[in-house]
Amino acid sequence: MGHGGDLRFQVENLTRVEGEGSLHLRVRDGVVEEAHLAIFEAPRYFEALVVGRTPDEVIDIVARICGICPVAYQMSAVHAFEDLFHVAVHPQVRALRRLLYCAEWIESHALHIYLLHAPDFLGYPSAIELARDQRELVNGGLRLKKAGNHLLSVLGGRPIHPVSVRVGGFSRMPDRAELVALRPSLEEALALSQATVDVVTGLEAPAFEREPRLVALKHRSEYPLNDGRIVSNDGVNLRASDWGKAFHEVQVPWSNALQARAGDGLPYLLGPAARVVLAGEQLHPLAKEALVRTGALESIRRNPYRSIVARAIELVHVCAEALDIIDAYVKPEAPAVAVTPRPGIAAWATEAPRGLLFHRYVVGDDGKVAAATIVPPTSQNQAAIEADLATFAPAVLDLPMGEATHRLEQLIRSYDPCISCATHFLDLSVEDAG
Amino acid sequence: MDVAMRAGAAAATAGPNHATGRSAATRRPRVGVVKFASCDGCQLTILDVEDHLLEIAERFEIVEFAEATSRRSSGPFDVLLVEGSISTPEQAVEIARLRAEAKLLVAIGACATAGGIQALRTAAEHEAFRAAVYPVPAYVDSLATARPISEFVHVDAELRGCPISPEQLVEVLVSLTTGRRPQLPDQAVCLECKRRGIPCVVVARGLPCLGPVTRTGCGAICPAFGRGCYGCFGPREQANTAGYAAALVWQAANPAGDDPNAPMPPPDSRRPVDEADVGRLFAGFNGATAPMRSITDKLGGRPVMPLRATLASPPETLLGGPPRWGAMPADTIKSEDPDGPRG
Amino acid sequence: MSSAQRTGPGAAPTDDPSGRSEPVPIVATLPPGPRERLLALVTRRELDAGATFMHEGDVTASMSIIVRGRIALRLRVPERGAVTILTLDPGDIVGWSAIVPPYRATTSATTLEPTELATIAAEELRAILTSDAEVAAAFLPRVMETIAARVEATRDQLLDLFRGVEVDPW
Amino acid sequence: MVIGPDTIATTPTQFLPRHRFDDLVEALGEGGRRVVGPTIADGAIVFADLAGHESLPAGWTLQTSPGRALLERLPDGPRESRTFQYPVSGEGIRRFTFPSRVDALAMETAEDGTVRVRVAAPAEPMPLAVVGARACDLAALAVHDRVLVGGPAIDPDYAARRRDLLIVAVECALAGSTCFCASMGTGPEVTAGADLVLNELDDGFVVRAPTAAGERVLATLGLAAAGPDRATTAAAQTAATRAAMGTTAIPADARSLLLANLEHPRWDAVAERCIACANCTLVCPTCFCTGLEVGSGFDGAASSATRTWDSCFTEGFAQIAGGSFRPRHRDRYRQWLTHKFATWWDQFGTSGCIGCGRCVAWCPVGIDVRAELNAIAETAPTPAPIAVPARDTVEAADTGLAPLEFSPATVVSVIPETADTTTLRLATDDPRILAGLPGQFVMVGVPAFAIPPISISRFHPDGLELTIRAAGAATSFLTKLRKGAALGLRGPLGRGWPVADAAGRDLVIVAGGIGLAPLRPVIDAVLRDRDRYHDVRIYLGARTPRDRLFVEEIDALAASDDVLVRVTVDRAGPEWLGRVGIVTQLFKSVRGTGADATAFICGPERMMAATADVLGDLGVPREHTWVTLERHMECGVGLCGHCQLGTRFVCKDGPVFSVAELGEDLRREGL
Repeated sequence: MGHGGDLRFQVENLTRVEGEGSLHLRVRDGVVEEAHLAIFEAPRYFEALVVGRTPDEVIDIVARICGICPVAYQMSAVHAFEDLFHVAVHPQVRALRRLLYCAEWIESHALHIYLLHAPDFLGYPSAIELARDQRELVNGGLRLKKAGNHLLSVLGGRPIHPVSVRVGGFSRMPDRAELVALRPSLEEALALSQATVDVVTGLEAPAFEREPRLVALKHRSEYPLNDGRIVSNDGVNLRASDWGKAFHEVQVPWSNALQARAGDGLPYLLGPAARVVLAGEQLHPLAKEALVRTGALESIRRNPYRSIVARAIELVHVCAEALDIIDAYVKPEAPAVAVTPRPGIAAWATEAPRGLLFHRYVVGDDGKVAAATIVPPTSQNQAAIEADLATFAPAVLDLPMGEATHRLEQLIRSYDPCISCATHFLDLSVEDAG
Repeated sequence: MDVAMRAGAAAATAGPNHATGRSAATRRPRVGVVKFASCDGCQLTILDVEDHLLEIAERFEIVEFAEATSRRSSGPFDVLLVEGSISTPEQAVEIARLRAEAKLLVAIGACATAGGIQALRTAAEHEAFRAAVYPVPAYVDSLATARPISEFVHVDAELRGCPISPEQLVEVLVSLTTGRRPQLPDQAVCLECKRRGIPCVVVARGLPCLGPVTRTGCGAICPAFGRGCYGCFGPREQANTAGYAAALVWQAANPAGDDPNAPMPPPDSRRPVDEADVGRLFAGFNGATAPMRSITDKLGGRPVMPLRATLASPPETLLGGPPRWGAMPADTIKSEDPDGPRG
Repeated sequence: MSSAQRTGPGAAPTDDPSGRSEPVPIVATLPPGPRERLLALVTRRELDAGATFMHEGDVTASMSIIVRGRIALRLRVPERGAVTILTLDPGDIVGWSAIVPPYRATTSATTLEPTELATIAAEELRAILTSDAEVAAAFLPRVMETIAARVEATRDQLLDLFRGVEVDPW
Repeated sequence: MVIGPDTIATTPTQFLPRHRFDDLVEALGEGGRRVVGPTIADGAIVFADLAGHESLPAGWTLQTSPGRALLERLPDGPRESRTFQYPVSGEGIRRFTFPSRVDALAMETAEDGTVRVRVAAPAEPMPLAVVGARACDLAALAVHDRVLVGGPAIDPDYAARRRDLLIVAVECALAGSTCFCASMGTGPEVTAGADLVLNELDDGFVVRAPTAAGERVLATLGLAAAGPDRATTAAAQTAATRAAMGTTAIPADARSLLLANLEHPRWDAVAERCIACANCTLVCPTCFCTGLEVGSGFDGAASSATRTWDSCFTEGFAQIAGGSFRPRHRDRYRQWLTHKFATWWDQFGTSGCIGCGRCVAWCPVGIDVRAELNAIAETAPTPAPIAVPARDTVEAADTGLAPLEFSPATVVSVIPETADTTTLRLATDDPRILAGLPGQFVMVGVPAFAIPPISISRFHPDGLELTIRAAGAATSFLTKLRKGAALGLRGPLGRGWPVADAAGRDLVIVAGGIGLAPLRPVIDAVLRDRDRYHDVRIYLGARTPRDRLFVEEIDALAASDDVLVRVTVDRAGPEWLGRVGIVTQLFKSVRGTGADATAFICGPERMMAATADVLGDLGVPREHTWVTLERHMECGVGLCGHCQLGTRFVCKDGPVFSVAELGEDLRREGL
């Protein structure tokens, strides 16, 4: 594959990503002139679909934006509304929401590591082929995933689109016994996740380093899930409701998804790597210990392929924290507190498995949503992915086409892009709809 | 009946062997999984049946499943599981091509079987939606409405649900290998609710619940979690939505029922107070189906188009070269412009 | 045993083996006056099996009452050739179109067995039915009966009651 | 089989102080007996394991009205701390004797290739004590005893759970607006079925022990006599409850009223409100209808069937391959109401409604059976009383129990009949099956499939034949079976053709399509003993010449001198020299069929009805005109409830019925 002239490089259908996207590069004389991550997931217009709905209805609806991280959408929404309505939820409600988020992270991270990403490193087209040779490895991953799904079912009725979250708390909270019964599977999950860290640390990552701008939530005492301030490694420090003060969305002609850029129009990176780097001190002791054991902190920051290590470390964290929350759980008198809706702007950001997820709703005098803005992690990471492609592509262009394609897909997958989330988002200004 | 498979369609897997008549698959059935406009939750359900996943992978040859494997194939398929609604002209063409490749086509999930929540927008509103969503609508191509697969091609079976039930998914796969009919009950959620011994949330709490007009399959999780069913599995057989909506509207006005000295049910923000509240109940993930639609047509409840959803200053659209990493000048962040860069 | 009757597909269905010179069904049961005046118009015909004596679309030359034998009413259907829609037995009327405008046969009629018909020419029949009120009053209701019975039978055939329900392969 | 407490002379009442209630619970729990009672959960009063007095709904009552059952604190006053101060609980005690899900069958293909179908014997039932049952609950239990263990078939699961059940009843101290037990003669007084009876007073309970078992428990408590005052207060309390309800909630002789008004316009009116959610049938303590859920692995070698609560309000309940017999809500509501208040009497010699009012309170749209009955009564003339036909309630004892077990059978040969129909020649050594009668059927079990009822199409000394048309998953699987295949048979079931009825008479046999299969044993029987019958005429209809069954046999028969055979098809090409037209057309060319004839008809219901009409016109008496019906069946022995038609269970009272017996029912719920 020579350098001379005009080279067009196309990956028609990205596989092992959630949703439908394609990659297009134009390279001239070894220089990437175009790097387009095209997302052709069909528009679903969610931001219009929530208009006229009550906050509780919105929680059910936005979950449908993504079947992989529905809890993240429910969490950003419920926190946004409770922030506007000045709702003080019961401490156990807050804890149980973290537990619900932990469950989703376990499920999502295990899915990505074992079924989507690991096959790349080990040279298999899918986990199914991988399972033929390393059944135990894949089985472990599936048991991890199942532990997360099981926890989701106990807390929300089902793993995908759980039904229990409502403004003010939950529609039902489990008896302590129901949660305690989950300990064994979570203890196994913890052990499996610790083993996972060692496995993925050993995976050979292509040499590729850059200095990304990292953005994540940060909380003084907790590893970022539903709460914290938006911070970056170059000085951003905002309330979780103020995403719009530093970032904004743009549209690119080659994609159905709006992209997000920082105020200066430059890309930034979200997700496990950003969180581990920015909020490492808040990791659970067991996760910290694992991180130290890997000695991979620096490479996690600089090499996108190492995000799989960050993901594994977060697995350790959420398994460990889930157990802690269960041990401290006492079922409250009432699962939810009464809520008085008030008009205004409800905004909040939480940490989806793949990065910061920002919701912003205009609530009218009738207590119903008048306008909405939802900025999922993948549309924020899109620019970062393209930037990485532009930087990294020249290094693989000498490889055979198939191999080069594989390397670039692997790079994209390392962001765990959730394309179905990234599509169809509506942009509204306060003044227009307020 | 939802499951109305063409005769012999499952023969590839259900061919009887010499004595028992038991399925003796000469080769593993080729399975494909594809998606259109959807959240991926239903195909994720396939990966969520952890206990069966590897056995499924052994008994079936999964030849197309972009979310799970890099190996791609265009068929032919013995069974093609289709997620998502048809929402773009390209998709309308693609589903016709796939149908020709598939012996059995099974639509999975509310988007594929009923259009999903995105089907609530009507053709009339489409341009407004698109203009509202995208600064430059021209870049985005989408059909006037999102429609179920069955409106474009013949569908052999449907798995309802938002998302589908893992048990029902396995039931369908088992029925393919055994040749039996999958048990996909079309009756009301109430039956499962009562079997589980869950007190009716309508009667005991005065909460709105679509259970009586919604098909079972979820396990009655919503009543079990102290809230009303919101219709994930779509209308049950012969759903009398008109009669039920009328009752809910009456109850909205008479939460305690018709007994003058009956107590009020405990206050709950989820209890409808007017017709519009009742209407929105029917405007869910299966809201585009006739029984649900007939109610929202009367009571309203489908999404209200945000008429002023135009952008004061639309975000610039970027063309040309790829973004590059670079440091963010401190001042751009610290700007406390109250409304943010969008102005 | 009293009635050792033999019949079945292909076999000759004579309820009364003594067949010959049987009274003409229907007509024989009319009141004496009309009966005699109609019988005066009747000519008896013997047909071998396989004789097609009425053709779909042709002007109907006569109306017949089957005395003995069996007749198939057939239609030509594009791509399917001749289809037998009904078979008639003794006592049935063939050619009711002889008295119903436009007096054209709606089906073809073919004998399946050696058959005896009692036939009345179309013009003569129409003439007597218009001129002889007594005959018309006595005879037409009997014709209506058979036509009505035939319509009903056709409906039941339309329902295709014995069709196997769509087998679903689950 | 007889179940239930042995009622003995009542001992004088004693008094259980409130603070000693837990002693009673402890006494009941002796020997590891599980004790359940009412408690508050999910905003309702439900039965759960009873820890003691503290788990009772003390201080709470339940306000019931059509469509509402709302918890409410008891008003301040002497009764404020009572524990049973509410009308019926949301759910009776049915769940404990008749769970919503139980293992019913286990099917597997054994090593030797035979199919084993095991009727799941319930795990040794834990002794159970129920505290807080009301008079209506006990009446309901008595109804279930009749239905589920009164024969001819015995539900083994119910029998086992029922066997060691201790019941502590409570006489209601108040009535809800939905209660009407006094009108049904089932309460509020507890007259039978309880081992202990409590009357709650402000400071404790007046207790009496109608049974020896109850007395034994009571003896361990060493209580003092209640004394006349408390006894009087208790009696007055119950009397007040009765007075509050009145005894005229529903029309007198509701049964006659309903049977006389099956086409009343009120059915259409209620159908507009009824959402067919099935809640009424699922809270009803006497409802007993069940379905089977079959589960198996990917290879289908073994499967299990779970028996679940089912409801006549679902479309699938009355579904056969051809469609549902009750497609409309109207049909379903009419079935439910007429069954409870009318046809139940014909079937079981008792009312199906015991007046607990749960179906009223727990109807999400608040339909009130009392209002519906009264609405019909107000707009219809007072019906002439229709007597309940005498019915031998111990027929089980005489006829022997209906077979529940499946016996193994093997396919010894397969005879393809038509494109979609196959005859299986089966070998079995089950003497009961071999002794089966023409018109009887068997339930056919193979692992992983539903269990269809199949008519026996021929008997052999060492087996039988089944002629099966592929109309669904199970039947099409059966038609694919090969020589050597194994299956399980439950049978022979049902009432067959009354062949004796035709002795000395003319016999007319009319069959359409697959309908010839159940009639073939009749033809066999007749030919074996030809002289017992006068003229025998067989009229057969088929869709096309290719769809005729048993062609050689029938042609041979036609060629013989023994019987008259006429065949007609609905459509044919020119090559067909036989008849074309409908079956009924065949009669008129054959004289002699009339008052002396007995007719056996089998085919699609519309065809049978039309044929019955024509035969009627020819003078064949209705009581000598017999048809056989196809209905949805899950059990075949009268337990699952699916195959009901009016007062009958098609599985055990039929499938063969005379047109006289069926009357209008045939058309009312025909396909």
